[in-house]
Amino acid sequence: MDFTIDKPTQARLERVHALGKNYIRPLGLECDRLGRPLPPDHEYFRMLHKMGMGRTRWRPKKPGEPERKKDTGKPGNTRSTLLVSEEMSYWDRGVAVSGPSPGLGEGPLIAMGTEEQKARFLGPFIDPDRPRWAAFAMTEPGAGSDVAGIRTRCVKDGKHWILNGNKSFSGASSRADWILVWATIDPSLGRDGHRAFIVEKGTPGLGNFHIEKKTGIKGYESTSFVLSDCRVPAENLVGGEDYYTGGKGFKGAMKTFNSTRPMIAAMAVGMARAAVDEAMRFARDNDLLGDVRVRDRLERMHRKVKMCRLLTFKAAWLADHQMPNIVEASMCKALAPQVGMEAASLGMELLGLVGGRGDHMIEKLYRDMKAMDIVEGTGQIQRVVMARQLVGFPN
Amino acid sequence: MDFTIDKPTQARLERVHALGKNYIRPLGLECDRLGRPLPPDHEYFRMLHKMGMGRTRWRPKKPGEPERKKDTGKPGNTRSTLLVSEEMSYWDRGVAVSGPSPGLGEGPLIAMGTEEQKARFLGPFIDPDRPRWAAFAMTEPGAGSDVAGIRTRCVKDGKHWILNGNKSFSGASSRADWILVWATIDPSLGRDGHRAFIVEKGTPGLGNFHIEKKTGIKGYESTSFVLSDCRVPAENLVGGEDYYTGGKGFKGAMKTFNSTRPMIAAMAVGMARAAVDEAMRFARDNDLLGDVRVRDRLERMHRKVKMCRLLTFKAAWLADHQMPNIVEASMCKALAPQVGMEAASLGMELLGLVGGRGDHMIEKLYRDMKAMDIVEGTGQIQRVVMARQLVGFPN
Amino acid sequence: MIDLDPGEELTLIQDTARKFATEILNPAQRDFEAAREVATDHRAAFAEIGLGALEIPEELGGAGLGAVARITVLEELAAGDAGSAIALDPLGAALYPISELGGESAVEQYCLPLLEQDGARAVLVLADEAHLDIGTQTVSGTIPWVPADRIDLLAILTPEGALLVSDGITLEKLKGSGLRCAGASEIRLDHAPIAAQWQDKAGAARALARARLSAAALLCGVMRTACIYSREYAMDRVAFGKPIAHHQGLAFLIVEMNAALEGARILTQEAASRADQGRSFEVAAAQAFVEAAEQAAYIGPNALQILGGPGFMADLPVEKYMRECRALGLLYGGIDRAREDIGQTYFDCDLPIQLTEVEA
Amino acid sequence: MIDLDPGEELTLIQDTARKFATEILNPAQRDFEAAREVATDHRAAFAEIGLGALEIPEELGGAGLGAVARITVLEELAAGDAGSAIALDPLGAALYPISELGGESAVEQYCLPLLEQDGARAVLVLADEAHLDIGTQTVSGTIPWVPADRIDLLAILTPEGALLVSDGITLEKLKGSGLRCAGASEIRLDHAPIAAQWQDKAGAARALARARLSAAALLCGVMRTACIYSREYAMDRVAFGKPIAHHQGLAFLIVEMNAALEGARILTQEAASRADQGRSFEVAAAQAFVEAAEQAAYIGPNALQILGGPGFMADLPVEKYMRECRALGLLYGGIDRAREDIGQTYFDCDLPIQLTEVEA
Repeated sequence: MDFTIDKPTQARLERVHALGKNYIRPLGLECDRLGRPLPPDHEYFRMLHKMGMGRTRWRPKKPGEPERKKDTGKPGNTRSTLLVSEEMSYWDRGVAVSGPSPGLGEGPLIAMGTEEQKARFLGPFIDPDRPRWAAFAMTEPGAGSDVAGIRTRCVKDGKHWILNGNKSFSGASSRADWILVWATIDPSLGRDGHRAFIVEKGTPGLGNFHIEKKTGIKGYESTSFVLSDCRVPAENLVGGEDYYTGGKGFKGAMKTFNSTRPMIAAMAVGMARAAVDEAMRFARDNDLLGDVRVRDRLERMHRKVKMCRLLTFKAAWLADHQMPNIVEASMCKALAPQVGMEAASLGMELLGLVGGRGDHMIEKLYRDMKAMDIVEGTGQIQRVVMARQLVGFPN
Repeated sequence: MDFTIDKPTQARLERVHALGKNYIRPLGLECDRLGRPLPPDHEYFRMLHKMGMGRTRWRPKKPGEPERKKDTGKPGNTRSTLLVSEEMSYWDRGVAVSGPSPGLGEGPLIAMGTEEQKARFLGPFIDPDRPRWAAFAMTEPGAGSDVAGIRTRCVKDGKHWILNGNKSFSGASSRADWILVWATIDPSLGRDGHRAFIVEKGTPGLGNFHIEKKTGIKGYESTSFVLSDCRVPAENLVGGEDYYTGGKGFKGAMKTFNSTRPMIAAMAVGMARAAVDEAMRFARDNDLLGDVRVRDRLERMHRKVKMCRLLTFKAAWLADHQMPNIVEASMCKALAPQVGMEAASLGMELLGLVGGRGDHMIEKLYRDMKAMDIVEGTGQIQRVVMARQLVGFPN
Repeated sequence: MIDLDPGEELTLIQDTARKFATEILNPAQRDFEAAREVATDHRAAFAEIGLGALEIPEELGGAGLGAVARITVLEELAAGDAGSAIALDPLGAALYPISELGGESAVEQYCLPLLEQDGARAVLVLADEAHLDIGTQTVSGTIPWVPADRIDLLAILTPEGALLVSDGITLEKLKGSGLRCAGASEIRLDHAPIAAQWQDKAGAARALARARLSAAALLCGVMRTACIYSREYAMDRVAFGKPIAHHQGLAFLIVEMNAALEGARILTQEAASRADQGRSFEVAAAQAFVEAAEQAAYIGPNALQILGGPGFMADLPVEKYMRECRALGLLYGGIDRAREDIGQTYFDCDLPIQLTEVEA
Repeated sequence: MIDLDPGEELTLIQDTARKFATEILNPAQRDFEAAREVATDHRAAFAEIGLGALEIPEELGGAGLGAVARITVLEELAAGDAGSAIALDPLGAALYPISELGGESAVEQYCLPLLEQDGARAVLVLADEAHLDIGTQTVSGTIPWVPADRIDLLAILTPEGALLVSDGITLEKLKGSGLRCAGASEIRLDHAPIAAQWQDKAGAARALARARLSAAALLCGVMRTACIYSREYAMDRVAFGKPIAHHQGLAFLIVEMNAALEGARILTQEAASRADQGRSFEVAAAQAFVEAAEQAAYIGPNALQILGGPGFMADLPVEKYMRECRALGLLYGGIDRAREDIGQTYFDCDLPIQLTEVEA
């Protein structure tokens, strides 16, 4: 009932700390220097695989077993997950999220998919034979957070659906076994027109993968791709046709977003903590702590980052106790990236000319951090979500 | 063509400086202590009257003279006026605007009124026999900056109009010879329904004057009053009935607002300058300048106030050169009160416990300043105005 | 660490405080402000519900509760009226140097008598925010402002310890920028005899931290009530065809104000939890105070701004909230002293820096 | 004082600079950034339009213009590409210690030769932002970063004067956080001989003020282009049924960014005007620099934020603007040194403090 963490989580955090220090941070700096993510066959991913990472949380239903609650949160679970994410991102957020995993498609597939679909697509992630990735593709060039506005079309053609459109900012999709792709039967229908498909690697018409050049988070593959008359079997429509009466499809997507907001906040907190620590280290190493302006910068960074961390814990605590946390989830997602950006910016000031070199961790964080205020709903979207709750702001 | 000021303005500023130091500041502090404006028969007003203040800028048209341009701006004129306002408000903004004057009603009356109306109502202000005031009443309880939403009704009844409604935040109206009152023939018509009337002192049905208790600017009378079946002669409809075809009436009001924005900004700059000076004086008198935090607070106040002053000059310079200044006028009006509020707040921090006493000029400025972000269009309204220009924000 | 579930006992206390604040204090705040005190019958009602002596040990007849209970009650009372929250508390932050440096016997000696007297007030000031000449036997000097019209006991905190004064205190009444219900005076000491004195740097730091926590909690209360009042106003008031809260610019401002409050609150809660768990809480309390004081300087004026003209009028309470948001942040050395105390710990803190102690 | 009408001559210069920046520099900024230089033919084109040697006296073959002309041109060029604005200027801020402390003869001796060499670069650094050991004959030490890949002349400003070094300079190439078109290197000096040295505190302060003005002007250019780019994007891009710029929350952000830019610009213009009129301009220039650096740290990240995902991509220029908004503010001692210089004048300034000299 309080924020004290249990021993298993503590032990996990210590393992992540060691992993972060020895692998994640150095690899993150390397990716930043080379301007590209680690290749899928990198030994780091093989190591993670050997460590048992990248598995799905889905388990097949045993015969006769009753329908399980779709909610996977047990008390303590969310915050423990957040702490691990925070610690991973402390070392490098790009590399932290680059590991083999069923990715962001796992949530909607568990929430919406048929048992058969889960078995086919998540089954291989129960005890994967090798580092495996799956991916999620919602965003389109020029669509961003307005997920209702996607324009990728899907048209039924006998036992197939034909998909046409462009997707962007899709993580790991060039290396994914399958991509959960959102499309619409008719853009004018808005959310009601949305359909989710599993598009498998090698499907004809799926191509033009382009790993995007970003200003930061270079350790993570963001990819754009094209669906060009891409024929997807009807059985790959997630949940089956019946699922989509009444706009449930879109809600599935939104549910994913809601649960990931505190996660993004936790990552931003981890990155911001890194900025505080590196700034503190720099100030000490260069005997700057005698300067009031330097101390006050550190004080502000320290205080604000701690505040965001506590707000993120609170959102998680509420979720873990099945209490409403819409405002709190959006609040930490809105604040942590902004505070993180300020921390990196103040850190740059503290570095002075060293900040201009382009080889300091804080300079990298200054570039990395901005992503956190954009992904999973921009800061503006979070404010709209809070405004709906606080003042009944109209949809 | 530059910001250099001419010798007559410089001389005027010096006179205002002396007036401010000897009268405006001490009277302002007295009003604040007593919680009420100076009474209309106060010797200060008689002195101003003797000095020739409180006169109208209107002059009767000579026979055969062609129609004059309604624009009264000559190059250099606006900025000179602003500088005087700034200097007056430096000493006390409430007392500064409390002097006898045709007030805010003068502008719309000159812009919209018939020659006969101007002669009747502004004539007495050409060379007034005693301190005289006139007033302006647009705002209503619960209406604020949404001037299109006024609800005071006017109904034609033979040779009269019957006015019913409540007005608030109307300056000097309890002591005014007449009040320029805005009413509507039909609230559903919005701006097109608006009519302006000259309501003379003593008109039956004009009453319930209540001098409002404010948190600051106590040297200035803000008054609410009631119009209860108030019969106003038809000839007091400003501009006559023909004037109001095509929504001109509202434009008259808006024109007043547009030209007064830099004026309010200049007043806020004057007040903010006072906060900087008093903070600097306090820091010196108490040997606080050795403290970096104190110096940096002063530095920020100093820099931001100077910036607002320059932006206000720029808006005036553009007006004086007949160049568009909508964005600039709203920008200085939006920024100066906010910067002034921050300056007063930082000043309070600098005072420490002395700020809690309730008897320091900076504490008074902290309360006075907030008004400036509200009057003549709130900071939010100014941002909407700028957004219309900058991004075509819809009306 | 911080426990977001207050538990049954504290929930009951919180409800009691909230009810009293909402039903008694808030409606009467303007009267109290004008009278410079809480009306006698309301003082009696407060005494009856038993929210005084919250942190006095049970052995001494108090509730024996800790910092979390204290900030919870202070926030609730201040949400009703911050001046009342101060006025109703005879000991105020003066308890802390006595309890931290003098221990239980000093609490018994100096605090208990004040709890018996209706309207008695003890006040805490920092030596370095005033001009004090502290001798071995007496202390002289002036303290520019305290929110009190009566002082039975003055606790003076120095960086090295604390001292108590109860005689030789002259008060000069002031108007006060806020918190007038608790009074507003300048303190003058002319060779006032020192009644007790302790040297204990660590104890003084803890006492200051507890004082900062109490100020942070009061600030949270005022911020909360300013946020709620202005938000509800914005949802009611229609301009340009819809509630002003539905213009996105203002909606975002309201959202930011709400987040600012929540941030300050959770830092205050965490610091109090640390104190109750026997962990170091000096830095945490200073952080909570700085955040609360800064956010209050943001929330106060913006709450008034949301109301526009009506907010500027003394008929509505928002201008009072604005003044009190500012005044409370000036207490106990203000944010500069707090930032300085935090910054001084950076010379030898561990890295990675511990933001919160989450360890079991 | 400040003249908002630039006059005919300067308008012509401004138009020329704007045309060059818009047509040549801006479209090629990514190529320049990758190549770490402005392409040779563009350098030649720039030389032809005669915007170099703006502040070199006419007797020495320059344009003989002042600070206003300089900031006007720098802002225009930086609105195209800030790195190019630096790269195309062989003298940069190194001119100022030479002109202010050494006078015309020093300009002739040290600056004119550089104007003759294609690609030559002089660089200014502050002694106290580096680790330098300045002896009587030589100087040693390291300067962590300068936006240059070649240094023909290094000017080092101390609080007391300035010195020049042209030999014994080793450069270690860096990636650079921004301004890469101008290069990015660490400077190492190993007993580098001092070519010239001046002691003149007032001159050093003026030189630093001019350097700050040039950085402020570059910042204004980058801020302007970031504001315009993101604003136009927001007017084009539709989400939730309308251009994102028509959601009031974002519209207000765009308005604030625009106001932030205008504030920094007018402070820069005023400081430059003061310099040209022979008035004291050291405080004004420091203010302009602090304001520009702070507002750039606000505008850069927010410009990217307005674009969202696409803004994070290297295909569009906004992420570059964000980096350069930050990097430029680190030059010449950054904001701390500027604030310190301003604050030191408060000990004996007049009251009422003169914000702007409006007197005839």
